[in-house]
Amino acid sequence: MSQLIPPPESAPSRENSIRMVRLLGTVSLMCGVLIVGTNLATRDRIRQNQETIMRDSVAELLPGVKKQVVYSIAAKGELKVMNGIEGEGQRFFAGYDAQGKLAGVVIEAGERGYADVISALYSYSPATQTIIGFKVVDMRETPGLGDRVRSDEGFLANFKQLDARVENGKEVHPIVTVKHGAKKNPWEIDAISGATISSRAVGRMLQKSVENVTPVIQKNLDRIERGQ
Amino acid sequence: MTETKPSVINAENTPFINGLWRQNPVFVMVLGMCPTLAITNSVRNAVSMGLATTFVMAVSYGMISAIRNLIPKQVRIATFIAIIACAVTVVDFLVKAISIPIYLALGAYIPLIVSNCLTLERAEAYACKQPVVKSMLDGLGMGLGFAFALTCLGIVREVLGAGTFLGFHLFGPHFEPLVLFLLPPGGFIALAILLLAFAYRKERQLKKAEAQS
Amino acid sequence: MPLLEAITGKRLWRGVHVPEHKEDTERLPIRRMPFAPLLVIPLSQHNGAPSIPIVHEGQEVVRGEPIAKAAGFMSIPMHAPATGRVQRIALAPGARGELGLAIYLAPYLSASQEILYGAPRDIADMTPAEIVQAVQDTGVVGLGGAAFPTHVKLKVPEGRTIDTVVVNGCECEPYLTTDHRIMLEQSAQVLHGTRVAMKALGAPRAVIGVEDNKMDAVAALRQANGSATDITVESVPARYPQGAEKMLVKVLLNREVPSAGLPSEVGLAVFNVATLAQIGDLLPRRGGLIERVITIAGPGVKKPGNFLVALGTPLRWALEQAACTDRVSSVVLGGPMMGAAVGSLDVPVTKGVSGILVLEDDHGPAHHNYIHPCIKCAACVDVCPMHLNPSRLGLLARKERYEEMETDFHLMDCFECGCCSYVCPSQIPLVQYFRISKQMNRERKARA
Amino acid sequence: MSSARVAERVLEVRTSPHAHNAMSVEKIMRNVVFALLPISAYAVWMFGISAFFLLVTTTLASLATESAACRMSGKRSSIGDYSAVITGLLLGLTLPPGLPLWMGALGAFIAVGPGKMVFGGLGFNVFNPALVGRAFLQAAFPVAITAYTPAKALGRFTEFIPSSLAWPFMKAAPVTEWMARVRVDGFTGATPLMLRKFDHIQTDPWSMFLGERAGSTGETAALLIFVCGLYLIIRKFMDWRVPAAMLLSAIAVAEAFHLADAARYPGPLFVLLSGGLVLGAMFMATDPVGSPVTPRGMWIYGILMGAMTVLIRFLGGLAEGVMYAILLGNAFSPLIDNLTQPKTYGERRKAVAK
Repeated sequence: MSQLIPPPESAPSRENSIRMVRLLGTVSLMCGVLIVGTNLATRDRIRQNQETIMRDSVAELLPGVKKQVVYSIAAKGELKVMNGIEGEGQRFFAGYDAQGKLAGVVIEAGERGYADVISALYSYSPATQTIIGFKVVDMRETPGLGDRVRSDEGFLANFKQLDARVENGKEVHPIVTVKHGAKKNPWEIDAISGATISSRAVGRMLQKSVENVTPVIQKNLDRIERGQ
Repeated sequence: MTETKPSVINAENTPFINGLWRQNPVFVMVLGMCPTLAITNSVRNAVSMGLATTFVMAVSYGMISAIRNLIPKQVRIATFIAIIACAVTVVDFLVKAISIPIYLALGAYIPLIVSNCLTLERAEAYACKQPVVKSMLDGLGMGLGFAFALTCLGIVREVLGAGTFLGFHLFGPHFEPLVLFLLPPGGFIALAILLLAFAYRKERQLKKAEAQS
Repeated sequence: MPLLEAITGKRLWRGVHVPEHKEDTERLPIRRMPFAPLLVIPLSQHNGAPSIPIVHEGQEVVRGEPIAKAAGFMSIPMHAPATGRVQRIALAPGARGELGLAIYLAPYLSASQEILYGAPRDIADMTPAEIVQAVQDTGVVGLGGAAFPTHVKLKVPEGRTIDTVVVNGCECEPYLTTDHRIMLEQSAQVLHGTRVAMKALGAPRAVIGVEDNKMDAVAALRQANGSATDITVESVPARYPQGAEKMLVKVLLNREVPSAGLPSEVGLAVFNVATLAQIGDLLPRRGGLIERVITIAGPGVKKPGNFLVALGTPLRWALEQAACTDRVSSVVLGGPMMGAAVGSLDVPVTKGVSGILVLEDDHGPAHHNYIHPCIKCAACVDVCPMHLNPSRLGLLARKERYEEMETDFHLMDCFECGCCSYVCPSQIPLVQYFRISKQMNRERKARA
Repeated sequence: MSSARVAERVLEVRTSPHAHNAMSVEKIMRNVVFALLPISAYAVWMFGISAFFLLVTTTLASLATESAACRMSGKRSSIGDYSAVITGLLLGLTLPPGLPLWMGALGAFIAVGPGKMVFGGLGFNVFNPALVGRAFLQAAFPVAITAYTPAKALGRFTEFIPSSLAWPFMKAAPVTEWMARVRVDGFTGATPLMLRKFDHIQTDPWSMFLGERAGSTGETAALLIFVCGLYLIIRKFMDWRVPAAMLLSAIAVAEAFHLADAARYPGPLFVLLSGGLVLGAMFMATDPVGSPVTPRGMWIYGILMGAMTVLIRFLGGLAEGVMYAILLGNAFSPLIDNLTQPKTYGERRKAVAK
């Protein structure tokens, strides 16, 4: 008569819930500790890695450079010297030779290519107002076709002496990509045949970047020359 | 997998070999296709991805197995994910610390190890039922099997698609690479070729076994 | 309009142009064929319950005398096709190779073969119910090939009215010319039979549809009809399968018989001209159906023609009268599109046989032995008069997905006209697939 | 006498119908080959021995693949049905005349092997095999497949285009120097579509009409292709609805764009004559295997492909869109088929059926 109906097995009891919360809490805590620990252990190494990569690229674009200074342009066109390489805003690297003389500037730029954004570095000589080197950092262009903007020797030859003069915030001759084999002027980029879209993306990238960044550099040239 | 009974028992006893070959996660179980197809366009990427996954699996299965008796049934998936995600984050840091170019190449795919069905499947099917050492061995075996499969695919794709192996040119400067193999569709095609070879081999073994019995 | 129809694919109906081959026999008048030494009269010559014999072995019968009675409403009596002696009542092979009970009758060669008729009567005095009974007593079935008991169709289903009797004079099957000759030679009987049907069904009008390759038949019927307005004779385009009743009513009256339904659902009743000619002839004289007109033709026949043949005549005898070549490969009862090939010449001519087609080695699809896969050329879709998708049905049949064929692709609407098989460039035996599929579905339902 | 003879014979019992019209798969396919021959001949006249050997290579390679696949799967060899010849010829006609021959052979292998035989052979393939082969080549060798050479080059009957004779798996020799040497005035190596898209140069419609322009081996002579297709339609070997729908919809869409912005988008005549639109519409979209079987479905399929062609050409990154438009149409065709099942005779409305 006094038979008790047993509760259904799946009914969540209060005890059970507390157990779950406790377990999940412990697991999360454990994981959290692990993650933080790893982060602390690897943070310096990662930063160092990133910096090395960047500085190696700069050194590649400005051969013979012994000292590098990283600048960033804040929102109002104000120039700031940075300690590490991490920071906000448009970055560029000033490279100095053994005598401490400004050898050139390496500017970061990016533009949408065929598949994704092509990010690149190019070196710029403030003295002659020309682009003197170009290097793709990251991209997802079609292998064998668009990705030749990274390696095609004929294409990279465009950037040995590319006219990038700026007057009153406008380029004198906007940098433009022309059909393969049709380059006539120093401000033109000879496209890779069969990879027109990627080549044009590079042209647009440089044209925009030159208009945005080089006036700031020219304005603050004496400061940069002093490495401040 | 049309395994006969004895070999299943056998497989339970040798978790490491099992994952590496007999129940290879890619060629036999066809799991974890996202990284298999996305990350195998060069041998280097394939090996790195495989090793990262191996590490995640071995570590997280050890942890899961250690607390397997404490995990309530209702929240086991959440627990697995938390542990695996933790291991993945650790790998993310480690890869960055080891080499930035590899990190750039693997890109978004390292965080995706969490949602790789292979990782979760083995946690659910094996690690939450077996002791710690066996679970870690299983994770290691499965992970290496995965890495092996990825490497196979990576070799096929890099050699055909770029004419190189680990960056070395194999066929001289006049080789015309089949760029297709570096692109996503090439991944599918290469995988199909390898799966076909595996299936063909298995069928022949079965026929041989039938003929013997 | 034709352009629009071509674009939308919405012709009235589709079908195919098959070479007609009617020129050999269409001008030959109907001739009587001599009696065979032994007639075999199967007791199941119609759709429905087999007739019950009312004679015993050794009994002497007079031509026209009933020898079997109807087994219920869905059955008919049989009449002796000749004066003679019942030799035995035993199993005999039928056209499909099945065995069925049959009366073996040996005609007396010396007898006068006078037909035994009952007392004449006037149709005008009969009620519809009496007509239905009288038609059942004649033993007439659909002579176009379906062999459906005609009196059943003459009874109006409850709750429906029949406004028009449709008379089918199309005879779209190649080679066959029996209906053509009957319309020419027995125009009066056809019209008389039509009026009987109209009276039985209470229908105020009738339309006779004749294909436009038989304009002489149209003229003969119109002349016989005179100025009467209750019956009209209309020509329809010659195209296979124009003789299918669903296609005929669509073209004549633009009505569609509902799927799995009867023409009575849209106020129609459809009869073959030969059937009505027999009713018109037999009903006033209280006679029974003892003979019918068949065409014997085909490349394997040297003397083709239209013959009035006693029912029960074995094919061997009939073919002997028409003289065959020595390269005969197969013998088909009916026309080339829907007829059934027989495996034995001992099979007798029954009420549903409209012709005997004799094919030679290099005729027919015999030399197409290799079936290509379906290349989805859509030729079958373009010709299917029922607007089905034979291509898809064929693929499903190959995969044995019979149920899906019925539920999703209207398999049961197929009436096996053969257009799809006729046009298929891959030589896929689509109609045969559909027959098997239908049978599988019937068996599955029977099991359930 | 005669009936005795009949009786001696064993009668064949076959199912109805006992008649068949004269159409057969072999006959259809053979006539398609006939229709392709004048186009191939004109291509050889325009592009010389390179085109000839390209066509021969693709045809032989696809026949060899088909035969090998049949032998491997233990089936009766199906090379007798001419479908492999069509695939080979069509593939060759869609490739640039100077494509290395080994690439042509590889493309034919992909077309017939994975493109057709893997699915079960003729009738079971989802996509047009020739276009599968071409799509593979396009993805695998993006540079070689866009390297067009001018028509009517000097000495084209005695000299190969230098790129044709590359060693297997090796790069083709550059053709720039050769082109400068053999080019007849006014002929360029870029197709009219490429000229328009990348250099904004309009090609003279008359030279496109005659096929005197750069392009794939067999796509240049629009008029000739049209006439050959018409032969097949008139002899009823091919359904007229698909090409009609495809060409008309391409014309309509192009006209709409042209009206909206005449400076940017060329008119329908250019769209029709340039690229491989007519070849695709007449010979590839009409491949019955990949197209729907229902009458309404065929119109939808054709319209879809015509519109896609123009959209890819005008708005996409590629100069030519016919290939992808047709492959897309192939992919959609089962769906179109399912959605356009014909309304059967006497079909009851649901309410009546109850």
